[in-house]
Amino acid sequence: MMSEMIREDGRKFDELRPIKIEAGVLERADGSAYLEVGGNKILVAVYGPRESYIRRLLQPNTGVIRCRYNMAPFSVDDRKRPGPDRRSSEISKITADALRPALMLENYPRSMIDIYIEVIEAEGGTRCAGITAASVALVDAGIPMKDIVVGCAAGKVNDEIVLDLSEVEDKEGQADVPIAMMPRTGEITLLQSDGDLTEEEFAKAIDLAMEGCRQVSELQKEALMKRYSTE
Amino acid sequence: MMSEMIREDGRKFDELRPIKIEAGVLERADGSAYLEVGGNKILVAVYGPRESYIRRLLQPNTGVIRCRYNMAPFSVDDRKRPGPDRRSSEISKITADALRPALMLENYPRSMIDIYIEVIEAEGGTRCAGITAASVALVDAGIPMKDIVVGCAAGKVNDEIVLDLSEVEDKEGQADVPIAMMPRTGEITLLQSDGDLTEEEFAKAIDLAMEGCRQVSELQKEALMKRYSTE
Amino acid sequence: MMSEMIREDGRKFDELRPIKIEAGVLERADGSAYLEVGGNKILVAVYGPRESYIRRLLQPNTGVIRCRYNMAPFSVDDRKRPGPDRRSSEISKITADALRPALMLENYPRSMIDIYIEVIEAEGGTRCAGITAASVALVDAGIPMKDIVVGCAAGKVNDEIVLDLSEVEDKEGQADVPIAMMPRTGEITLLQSDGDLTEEEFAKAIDLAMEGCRQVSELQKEALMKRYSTE
Amino acid sequence: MDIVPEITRQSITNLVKNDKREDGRGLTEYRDVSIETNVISKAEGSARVKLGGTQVIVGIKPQLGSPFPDTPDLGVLMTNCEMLPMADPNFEPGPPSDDSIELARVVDRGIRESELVELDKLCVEEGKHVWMLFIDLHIIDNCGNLFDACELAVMAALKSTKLPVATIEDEEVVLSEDETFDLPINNELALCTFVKIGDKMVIDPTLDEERVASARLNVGVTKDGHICSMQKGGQEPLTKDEILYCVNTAVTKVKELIEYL
Amino acid sequence: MDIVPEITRQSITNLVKNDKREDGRGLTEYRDVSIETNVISKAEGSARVKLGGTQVIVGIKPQLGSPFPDTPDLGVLMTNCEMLPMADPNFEPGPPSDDSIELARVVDRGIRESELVELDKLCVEEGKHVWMLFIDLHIIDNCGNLFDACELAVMAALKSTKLPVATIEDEEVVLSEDETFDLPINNELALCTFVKIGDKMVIDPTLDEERVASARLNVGVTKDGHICSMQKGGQEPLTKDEILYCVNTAVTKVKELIEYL
Amino acid sequence: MDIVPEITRQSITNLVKNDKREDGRGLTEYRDVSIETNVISKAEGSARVKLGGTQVIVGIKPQLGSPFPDTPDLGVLMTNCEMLPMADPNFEPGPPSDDSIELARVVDRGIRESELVELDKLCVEEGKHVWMLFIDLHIIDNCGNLFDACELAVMAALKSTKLPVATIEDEEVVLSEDETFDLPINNELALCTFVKIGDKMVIDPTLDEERVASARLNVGVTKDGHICSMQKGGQEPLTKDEILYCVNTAVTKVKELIEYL
Repeated sequence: MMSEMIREDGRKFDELRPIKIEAGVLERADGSAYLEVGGNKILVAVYGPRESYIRRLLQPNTGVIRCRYNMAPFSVDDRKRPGPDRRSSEISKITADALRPALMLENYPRSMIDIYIEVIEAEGGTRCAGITAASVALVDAGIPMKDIVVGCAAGKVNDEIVLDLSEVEDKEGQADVPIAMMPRTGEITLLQSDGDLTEEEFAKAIDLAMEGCRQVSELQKEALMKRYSTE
Repeated sequence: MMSEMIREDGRKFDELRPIKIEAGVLERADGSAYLEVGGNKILVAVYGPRESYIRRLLQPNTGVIRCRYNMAPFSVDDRKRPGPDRRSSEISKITADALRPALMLENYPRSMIDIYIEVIEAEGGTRCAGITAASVALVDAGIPMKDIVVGCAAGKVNDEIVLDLSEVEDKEGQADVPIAMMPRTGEITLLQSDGDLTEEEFAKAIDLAMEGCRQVSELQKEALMKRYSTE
Repeated sequence: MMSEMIREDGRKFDELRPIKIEAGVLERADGSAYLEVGGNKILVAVYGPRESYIRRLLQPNTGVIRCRYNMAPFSVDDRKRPGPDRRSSEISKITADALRPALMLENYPRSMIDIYIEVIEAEGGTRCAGITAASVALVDAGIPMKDIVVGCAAGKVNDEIVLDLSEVEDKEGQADVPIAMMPRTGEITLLQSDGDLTEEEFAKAIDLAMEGCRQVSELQKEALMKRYSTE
Repeated sequence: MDIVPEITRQSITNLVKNDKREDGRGLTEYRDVSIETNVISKAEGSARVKLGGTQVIVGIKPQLGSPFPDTPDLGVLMTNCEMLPMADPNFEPGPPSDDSIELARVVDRGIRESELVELDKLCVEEGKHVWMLFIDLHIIDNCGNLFDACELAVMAALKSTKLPVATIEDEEVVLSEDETFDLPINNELALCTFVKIGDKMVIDPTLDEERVASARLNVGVTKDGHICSMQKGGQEPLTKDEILYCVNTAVTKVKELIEYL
Repeated sequence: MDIVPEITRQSITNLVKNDKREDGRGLTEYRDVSIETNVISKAEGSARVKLGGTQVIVGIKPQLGSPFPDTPDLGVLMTNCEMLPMADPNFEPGPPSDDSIELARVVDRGIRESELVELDKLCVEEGKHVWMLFIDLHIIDNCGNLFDACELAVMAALKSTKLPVATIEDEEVVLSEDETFDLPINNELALCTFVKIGDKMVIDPTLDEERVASARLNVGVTKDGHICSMQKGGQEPLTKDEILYCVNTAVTKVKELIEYL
Repeated sequence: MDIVPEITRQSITNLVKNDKREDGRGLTEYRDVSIETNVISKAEGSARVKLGGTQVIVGIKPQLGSPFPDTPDLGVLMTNCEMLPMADPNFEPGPPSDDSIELARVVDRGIRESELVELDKLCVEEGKHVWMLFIDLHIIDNCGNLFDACELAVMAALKSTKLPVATIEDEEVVLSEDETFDLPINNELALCTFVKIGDKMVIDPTLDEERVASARLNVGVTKDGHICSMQKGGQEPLTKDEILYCVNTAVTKVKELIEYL
């Protein structure tokens, strides 16, 4: 029975790793959040809406968001050279795409919202974790949104579709399907799929990842409630 | 007798490698051309005259041309790292110098003509081939010119002055003299000389290269005729 | 007795290496100077006050100085790669800080003074030598100053505090304290200290370095007198 | 950045609403595809693909190198993409743009995740010498849907690739001067790209269709109908049903594309 | 660049004139310090330091490498500092700014010149294999006085660092999978930073104090009260007496700071 | 970019028309040349050249390195040119400009194509160790005609270069501490540069002459009167006769220049 399968770390097929989310962890940033999931440690800061020093990026009729996903040199087993590489450039791009639909950027012409995602420690699934944390930081910055975007992945390990792959499962598994969604409408704002899946397996993975998103979404709300209740 | 000398590839001392020129080979570019000579394959696109996104390059009283000579990573035996190197920067510069005299840039103040020369495969003599192809692409773009600049090289191999060195001849030969000229006036717009030549040999090389230019010039015109007859 | 201690190159504890300073050695620059001290050879050029091509550096209410300290690839035993590195960036920054207090920049709003320090040959103490030469070049450029900034270092070698460390002493010594000062007021515009010093030793080093500055200051004035007498 | 004239936007959107397109195609119909291989004599593998007006050239060059420490017995693939300024007036020379990086990585992941290149057969001496294949994408004319054109070109070039036989003699690698072997490939793959215009998903978009689209979905499918890579792009979200529709359609269309190889 | 409102400038300057500060501290009083070590499981050494609102994280990663030719039996330290755009709206992404280079170099010189890391014990095989320690400073929140926060963080991280035991077998380095050793440290150090506001020297400046200050002085002092590094910064000069006052004060304050380690 | 005042342009052009020049020289007359060698003690070869107000310094540093695979028994020359911002208000710091690249490459080709450095004598062990000579050009004052000044400086510096004797012991390169040998040079060369002003070709142009010129021609000639390198620059064409005139003149003038070496 799939639901009784024990995973390498003892989780059930549809079980998330332990998650901790905290809003408002930095002084200077307009909004910030800290997230731990499994061995991942992610810090996000949001600045804006503000004028940008890079004027050519601004647009007359709408606001612009810019996202920078960055891994600390010490966040992985073999030290990573500082600065952007191709992987982080791609993740920055699709993270901005994933968050943009929830923002009402047309209300902020000629301005920029900057989202800085720092992976302090990485253990599989940092792009989804970064999106989840970034949404919390955006709320913390007081930026109105249609919905709080949330990210989660499903994948295929030992021919089973399971939720929220750990680093080991990602490396040894057969497929990884990270998504982000707006929980109110169920619309999907990020979708990737790597590895071997039949059409049926893919459909199952999407359903499971969406279910995971809904669970993480509750934790986002709790973190924000806690933030506002302590203020 | 020099004229009977057989070269490594069977050509006579004053014989060009087989050449194929085609105008109008790309959809997006304002003008384009494709040229094969020996094992060389060269593609040229022209954009302009247009406003440039780099405003500081524009000049109030005249148009500006910019040339980018680039070799594909797979165009040579040992893969070339993508992006400009010192050799390609120099060729870009002297290619722009070679083409500029034929253009009536003073008619296009505050605008830019961009010439992109891509060496898809290289086999000796790419700078001259690039200039020849670029002129055809400029005509294809409908840019009025005083003359159609054409390039060709002469060189010294086994102590003989010969036309249009192949890659092997360039490597094993004693000198290479690439030139470009405006065939109507015979004025020379590009000239380099590498290797050992006496004054007399140099004079002979210039004469032979100019003769080569005149032959290639006819092929340029044929390609353009064909282009206009099929339109 | 410390004052009788013989140093590796035969100098007394408070003795400078031989110094030669010459003002006005370049044609194009607005001001220039050449300085040799020990085996160091330093060339400085000053341009300005002038408008800058980098407009964002200019300030509406004051002039700006910019300093570029650079070592020639052939100035050291193992060839140095051309271009700025972290060390030269830091020295450029603190050299600008060291010279700025003497300049009346508020008189030059929207303009820039550029100071180019080229180390042609290096043998210990180039940052102080660069500051000393730069001041002479600034005077040569006709830029009014409150004082002529001068640099000199003291250090600790074999447990003694000595003046103006040579390359060997710097490498084998225990501490190096380079300073720059405005001789009229004795105010200190540059101060670094590397290596092991007690509070007392540090006080002694500062006093010695200041005394060295006063001696070098006289040589600066001589060089400028010579320059003006020959004009 | 391109601004699409409002009139173009309306015209394309209205057409698509009625299941029609600018160039007369149906919503799930591809433009003409042409594939030519061995177009570069100096490359060990090469192909030129035309997809409508879009043109790309791929060249593959091998180099002997060291394996990655965690895969000592596997060859290495490196995919690089140059969006040449020749191809589009909006492409700029210089380091690869974010779009170019995404394109290269999506194309690369298709090849990599489908595991169709038998990397273990590119090992010359375990832990020491393996073949590294440099896959260089040269975009020369951009008339829309670079993704599918590039993946086809890479696939065709890989199939045409011949490597020199390498042996170890006296601890050194010796390359045969005349003997070669075909790059071992055990599967085939194509990428099938959709954009969302109004409420419809449209396959193989033209440049103008890309510009007015609100979202994009790349679906990589292998010959045996398995999904090996996907990527959503664009400013707006997609519904689950839209995604499942695309996946289902892609499984069919990829079979057609693979026939061109 | 930041322009400080004139009213802030005046208010801070007047307070300092009367030996007072915005946040109620005395002129030689530090903000709250908190140090946490082993905050990154994947780093061999790590620390997070809060100094008032300022926050920095340091991670230390070792790599085996070749020694410098002139010190064949010594390990190597490399200090790198990222002033993350997250930390301050004026920090920009991209290559390190001059401020960031100066910060990294001053922090590095403190460690290096005090010789507290026993580099000879980081030699695995003379002339061939030594440990290189990459010390990466990650500035995540800038509320002033990054210098002292960073030096404390590096010091704490070094003290927490454990390296795998390395031995030579058959001319190759073998790393033990479970056995580690503490990075050998024979001293402790802290940096004590002053800025000049009006005629007074003020310790541990806030961001606003830094902005209105005319000069800066960093003083690095070891546990045994020796001065191991100094750096003057800022637009205006300092007198000898001001410098000697700072040195003298630093010798006392550093003892307090080191207690946090 | 420099805009030359119209009055300067007219004045220079009129002078040249009448075979005269600003500084009283004839059209084929050089400015004063002075060459000093061994000006940098830490460089194995060096020279400072003044050509009128133009000043350049060249330093040559050797390094042991691997030969190129296709020339396993030849040493390697690397020429690099820094147009220092010190030398000219229009020179900017940063990566080499196109002008700087062209200058370095033309100077380098002269040396390389004349084959005057006996590269085979720079081989220490075939296929493994050869001398690489880094030739660094430092432009410190630009008063026109950098080409000829740089080529003279490189030529003089090469002639002054002494390398340590290198031998192979136990498969390792050992450098003698006191024994050196002269860099083996078997020829001499100079570059002779012309610009076209109006209808005349003018030798050794000043900066203002360069600015008003319509075309440039560099002619590299060896001691024995052979042409080893040429490069045309500038916005306008040259006729064949102009080129042949320059070549002929250069053959004579280079003999004069080589006497300064």
